Amino acid sequence: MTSRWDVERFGIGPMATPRQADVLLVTGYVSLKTLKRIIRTYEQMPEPKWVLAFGSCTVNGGIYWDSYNTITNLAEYIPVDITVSGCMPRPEAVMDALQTLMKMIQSGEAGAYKKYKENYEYYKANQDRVLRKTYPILGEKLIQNEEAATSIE
Amino acid sequence: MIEILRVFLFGFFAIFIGLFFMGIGRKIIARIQLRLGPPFYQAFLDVGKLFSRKSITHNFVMDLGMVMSLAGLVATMLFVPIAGHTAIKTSSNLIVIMYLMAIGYLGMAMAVAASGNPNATIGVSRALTMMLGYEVPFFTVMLGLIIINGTSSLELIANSQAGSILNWNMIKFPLGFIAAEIALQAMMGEKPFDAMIAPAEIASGPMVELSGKYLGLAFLTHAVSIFVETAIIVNLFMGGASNIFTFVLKQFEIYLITVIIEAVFPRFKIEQAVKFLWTVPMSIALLQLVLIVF
Amino acid sequence: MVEIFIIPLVTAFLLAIFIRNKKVVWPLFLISNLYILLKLWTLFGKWEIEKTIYTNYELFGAKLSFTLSNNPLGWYFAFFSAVITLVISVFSLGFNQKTKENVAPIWMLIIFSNLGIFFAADWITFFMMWELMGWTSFFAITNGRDKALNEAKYYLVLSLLGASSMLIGIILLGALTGSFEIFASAYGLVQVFYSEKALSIAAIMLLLFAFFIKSAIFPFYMWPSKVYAVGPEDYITFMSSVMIKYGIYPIAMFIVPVVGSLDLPKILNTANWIQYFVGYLGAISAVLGTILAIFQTDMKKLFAYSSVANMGYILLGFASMNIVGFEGALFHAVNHMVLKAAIFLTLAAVIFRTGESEMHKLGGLVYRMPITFLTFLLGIIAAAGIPPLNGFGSKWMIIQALMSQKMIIFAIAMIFASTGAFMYLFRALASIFLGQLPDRFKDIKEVPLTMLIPMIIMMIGMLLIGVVPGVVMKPLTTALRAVGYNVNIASWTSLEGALKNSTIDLTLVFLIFLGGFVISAIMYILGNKSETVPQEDNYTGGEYPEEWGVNADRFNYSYSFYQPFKEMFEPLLEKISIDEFFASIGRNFEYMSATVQGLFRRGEGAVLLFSIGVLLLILGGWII
Amino acid sequence: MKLSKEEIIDLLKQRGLEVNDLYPTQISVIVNKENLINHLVYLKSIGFDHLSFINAVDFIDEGEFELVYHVWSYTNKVHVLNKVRIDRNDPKIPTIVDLWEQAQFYEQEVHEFFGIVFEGNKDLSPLFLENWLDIPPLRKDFDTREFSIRLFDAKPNGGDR
Amino acid sequence: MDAPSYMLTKIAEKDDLAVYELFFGPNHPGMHGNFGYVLEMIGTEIVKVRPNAGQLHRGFEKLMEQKLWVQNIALVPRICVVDPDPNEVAYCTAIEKIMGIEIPDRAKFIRTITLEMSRLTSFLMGMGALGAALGLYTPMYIMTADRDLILDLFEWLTGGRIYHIFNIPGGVRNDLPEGWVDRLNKVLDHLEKRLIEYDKILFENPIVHKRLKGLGYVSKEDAVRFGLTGPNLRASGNPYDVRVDDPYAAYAYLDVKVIIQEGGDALTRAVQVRIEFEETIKLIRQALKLMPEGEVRLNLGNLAMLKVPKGEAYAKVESSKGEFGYYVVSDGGMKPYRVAVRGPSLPAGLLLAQKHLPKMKIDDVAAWMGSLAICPPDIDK
Repeated sequence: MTSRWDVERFGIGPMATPRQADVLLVTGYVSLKTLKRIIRTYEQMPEPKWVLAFGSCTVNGGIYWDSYNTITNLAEYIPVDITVSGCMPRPEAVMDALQTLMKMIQSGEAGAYKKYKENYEYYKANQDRVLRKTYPILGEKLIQNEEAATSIE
Repeated sequence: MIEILRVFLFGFFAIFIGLFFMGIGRKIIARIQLRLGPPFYQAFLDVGKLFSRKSITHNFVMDLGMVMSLAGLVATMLFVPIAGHTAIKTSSNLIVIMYLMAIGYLGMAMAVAASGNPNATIGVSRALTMMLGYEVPFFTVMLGLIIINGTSSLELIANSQAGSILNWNMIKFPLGFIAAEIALQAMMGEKPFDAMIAPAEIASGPMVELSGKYLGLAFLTHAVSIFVETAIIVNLFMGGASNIFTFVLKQFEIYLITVIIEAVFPRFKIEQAVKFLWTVPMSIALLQLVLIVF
Repeated sequence: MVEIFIIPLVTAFLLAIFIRNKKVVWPLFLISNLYILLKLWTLFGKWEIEKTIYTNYELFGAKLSFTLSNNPLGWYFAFFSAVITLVISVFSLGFNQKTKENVAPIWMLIIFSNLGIFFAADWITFFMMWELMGWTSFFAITNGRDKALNEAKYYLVLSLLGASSMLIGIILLGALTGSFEIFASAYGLVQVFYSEKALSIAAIMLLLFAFFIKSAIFPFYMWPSKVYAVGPEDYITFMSSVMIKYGIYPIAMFIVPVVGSLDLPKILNTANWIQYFVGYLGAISAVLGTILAIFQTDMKKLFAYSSVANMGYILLGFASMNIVGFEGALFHAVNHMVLKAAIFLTLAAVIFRTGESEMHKLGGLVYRMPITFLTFLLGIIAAAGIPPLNGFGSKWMIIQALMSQKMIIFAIAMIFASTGAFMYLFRALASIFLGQLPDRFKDIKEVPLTMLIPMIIMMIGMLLIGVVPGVVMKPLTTALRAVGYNVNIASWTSLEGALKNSTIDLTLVFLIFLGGFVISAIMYILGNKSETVPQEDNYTGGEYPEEWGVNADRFNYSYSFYQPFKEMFEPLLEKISIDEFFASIGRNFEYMSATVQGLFRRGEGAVLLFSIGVLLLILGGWII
Repeated sequence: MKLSKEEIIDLLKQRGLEVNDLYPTQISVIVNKENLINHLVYLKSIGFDHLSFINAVDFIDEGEFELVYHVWSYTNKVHVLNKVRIDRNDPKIPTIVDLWEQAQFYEQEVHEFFGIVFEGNKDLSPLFLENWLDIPPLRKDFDTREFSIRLFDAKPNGGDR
Repeated sequence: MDAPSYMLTKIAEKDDLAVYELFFGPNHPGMHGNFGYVLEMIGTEIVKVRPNAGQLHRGFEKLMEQKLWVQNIALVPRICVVDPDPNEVAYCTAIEKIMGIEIPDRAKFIRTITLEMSRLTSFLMGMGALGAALGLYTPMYIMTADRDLILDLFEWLTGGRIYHIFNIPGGVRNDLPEGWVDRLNKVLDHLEKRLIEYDKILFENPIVHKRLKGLGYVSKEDAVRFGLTGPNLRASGNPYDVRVDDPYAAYAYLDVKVIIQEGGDALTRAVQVRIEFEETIKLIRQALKLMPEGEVRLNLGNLAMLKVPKGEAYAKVESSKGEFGYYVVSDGGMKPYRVAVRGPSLPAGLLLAQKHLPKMKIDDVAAWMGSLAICPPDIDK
């Protein structure tokens, strides 16, 4: 996005709000708190819309794969059209991805947003599983400690 | 029948020129910022894309307001003489033009306020405050020209400057021109007077809820407003033009100044902007007015 | 001629008898009103009609008589105000359907005194009708709310002040000119002006004082906001649209011809000092009314100050002493009647349904009351003076006149005020009708038909006058010609300005706007289709508002709408402390009113008033 | 009045505290829970006016939490690690918000990640995590790898295994 | 009648409906990074603020306990993207302190140079972001263009543009490549020339002065009391700098000029960054001149098998935003027992936000954040 690479020469520019945007760039790791907000942002975007996941962390968790607060695969929660590898990806890679996405849109390949509508239940279930937990994940093993923790609260 | 055709011709011409200016303006800003910038036809692509997308509305007021905003500006445009021609024979009264332009802004304000987003409403409240800020000095400049020409017809004022460049009001009343130029900057909503948009503060303000064709209509409204406002200045101060090409060229000169100022200034806070407009351009304009009247 | 005065009184009496029977009240009310309107319509052009009751009394050498005459300007005001009053009264009957049934007789009385003021041909009748209206409104205001009494007293005291000043003015006038007839006294005043300069000016000033109080011009701009805030909504609609013009009419009738006929020295080759005096008061009213309206949170107060600003425009039109300005001012008087009635009817409708008049507690009503919204929208477009509606033409004429007279300060003040008008008008629109609909108002409905129809009529009226200004301008110019002004009869569609080549065709403007609308609509239709989302679905930076305890009530930006702007004016307002000054005046008035009220309670009021009147009479005679 | 590191060590030893001289500009002091506020007030009075931060260490084998209050003196140029050990099963300690306001957020953080209760702190709401139901994550007995595998279906080495 | 501005808080208590909420972030153009404030507002004035941190929380402190000592070096720079090197240096310094080793002098100088270069990139981003917050995008674009020049140098030196993973326990990974120093000198010359342009467009811009003057004033005492560090502290008139007070790397050999200004408002803080930017260039020049020849790292055997003796250490580094501190506890094993990170933005981002933002206008929030150089990732960790 910087002036040396200047994506605006392809007519790409940042927009202020999801309403005006076509492509959602998820730059890097996604923590649970962020995921929730990404979903709302994504749902507020008008169709057609595309998602560009940026960096390894969105593909498989990357360097944070074992963190308790970052998801490992963004595509489970919202449909991703194209991903860029690397942590951080080089600007050239991002530009290439954007152009590939443009080509995909022109050829009609990029239609992940339709998947979101079709498989809404699947995505919603995945989202709810991580965001609206009703029981502790490691609960059965550490039930005593868990009680202690809640009593502290 | 021919009149209806002329209305359409003028309307779409204004939209075309406005978008063309916008594209070139973006390119120029990018060059100032050491970037390559988008191609000059980018604005057309943007509008095309926006109109082809699905869009989101909150209620019928949003639709009505956005249509009204473009309608108001197109109607204004039809009143402004372009190189001595108007779409329909009217007296091209300056006050009518100023008020018609307000329909556009009111429509836009209504549409975005209907979306129910406080960011948008803050943007509108700022835009209206700004309007009070620039309208007063701009009108003061106009008042001087109206009084000296004894007419409020834009066409007659433009015609009165015919002949050599020395007849231009720009040369005759340089102070007024400077004041009008500053007010124009605010009228176009360019920096330093873009507090109503202010992405870093209120997430692009009025545009916050506009999507798809609504944003497209806002784009077009902006394009036409660029056309109308530069055309008013050209008519008032640069003697109009004998043919359409010189006219557009003169408009572009005005727009160029605006764009360059836009690139190198941050934005005022709204109260600072209004204070500035009521002190600097206003006193220049008043000085000019006093020089003209007495 | 006389029947239009007798019929309201008879109807009022009959209505008071049959007040419980709705089947009688409605037809009777409508029939007698329609008859009055019809009669008024037929009176157009018959300017010679006159009815006089002669008395043998003489006061300061002037014969006392009571005359009603069909004078052209009076007809102009009477006809339009009668139409508006009828519409408002129909609305009022619907508005009061459940609570009070006894409004119909009061409305008939109001109609009676309304016509009386405009058809009075001598000062004594005028004064009587004026007082009748003053007292009627006092009672009507107190009918409203419990706390209305205080504000009503404030109004009453100002009214009395104005009335006594007018009384002295009239007596002075009678003594100077030897006649109480309006035209005769005007003619007489011009004759004696140079010999009795001080007294003539005093008479003019005393009368102006009374008229300014009634029309809420600058030093007396406080009462509308106070009274409207507490008064019953239907009645304040009448006050703000019709009653506030009672000060305008005599200025047009009397002051303007007199000042116009005088040959006073001009300042800077533009205007004489009376023009400047009136103009400055008008300009200050316009600017101050605008600025204060911008800061109001109560919608009724907001539009009260808007009325003050509009009265300022009218005064500016008079001050220009230009025929275009004069026409513009009178045109604006009717325009303002129509648009203010429309606006206040919608406010009444909103209050009828929600019970709120604080704007920040409302919002999103467009979802529930679309027709009310539409009326309000047209009303504010008209009030802002934007072309296809009716407020534009008259404002345009006034500005033209000011520019042609080179009254630069007034022109700038006018532009300031009318641009500022966008600010407060839009604020009202956004805060009341747009934005988020609070949960409290989720299940309100549109108002009933009896209230909708008046609003729709008002909408049509605004659009009609806006597109075909001849509807008002034709009678007006005819009337002005009949009075003796040198004007051309206006055409149906276009208005003439004061400057070179400045005739505008409002129908054409409307058509051009329509053309723009078509182009714009084509673009809209060309676009892909859109999808309606609920109001809660809004950009919040990605947050879920409900998780932060934010509901629709807490997502509306409407309190302190123009805070940055206000902060600019805060030091100024503090420095000159104009608010404080007027608050202190207000307190003094309150004190006075308490005293007056005390007197009334003990039954001595009438005696006191009478004795004051006698004293003044004697003093007046003694001075002369 | 500038105090050297040795002088500070002496002063603290006089107050009966165990002081370790770690590095050229660092010393650590072992304080007990009851004494903590007094001690910090004293430190603040001799010029230790910058609270760098507060963190906790979970010594699970010893059944204790160690809280470390990092204090730096701009005048003395000495960094003091004030270490307090508290019982792991009853983790409570008085708050120091009255001394340093920013401690509010450090305490909130430590509470969230370790479950240590700061008595007297009015707001111990979660700062970083949302809807957290498990044991506080920075405790040693919380297995983040297991958690991630179970909740996010994470695969070690990107699933190449 | 709308109330005067000084009465707003009272109104907020009395009239609930006068208040509305505005979500400033996380998805907001004025917010740098994933962070948010929920603002309770009346009119355009803020009456209450609820910070919404934690959207960048990745559990670094937990993750580091799971990884080898040297693996963590790949992790730490990710705590703050714009200024990564201080993290590496602080972490390595802490390890070296516990191990009780002294790295070679040349390594110290190279570390210093990378630190200062990283500071330059961060300052460039910070100044650009401040300009962008005020709506002035031109310097932002010019500055990012200039930042790319430094990133190129980093890439040449370390192989990575953003994350360098260059400092390791015992020194740095490799020596400076041939010709690198000349190129660096050229870039520094270029930056010095550019400074004049920055001044003209940003720091001498009258509107910038108007916007920033008096905004977010922090007094000399408050700056210390609230735990501000770095340029923010010095802009309030406190002559404290970790590089001087507690020298690490090669700063003990260098003449670091501590710049202080008495002002404490946003404008002073912006100018502070500008002056320190110039000083940083001078400091790099100084370091280049004084840099000795020699080894660049100690031989610690196979670093993957590195065992750090039992102990603890706190190492702090003056980053561009203030004091970055790493508290490392080792139990003598292959992995750290506990690593705690002190990010410099927390006092400003959370505490000062609650102090300053009320009574501030919505207009100023982004500029205020820009002037304090709040970097959300190091709050969240």
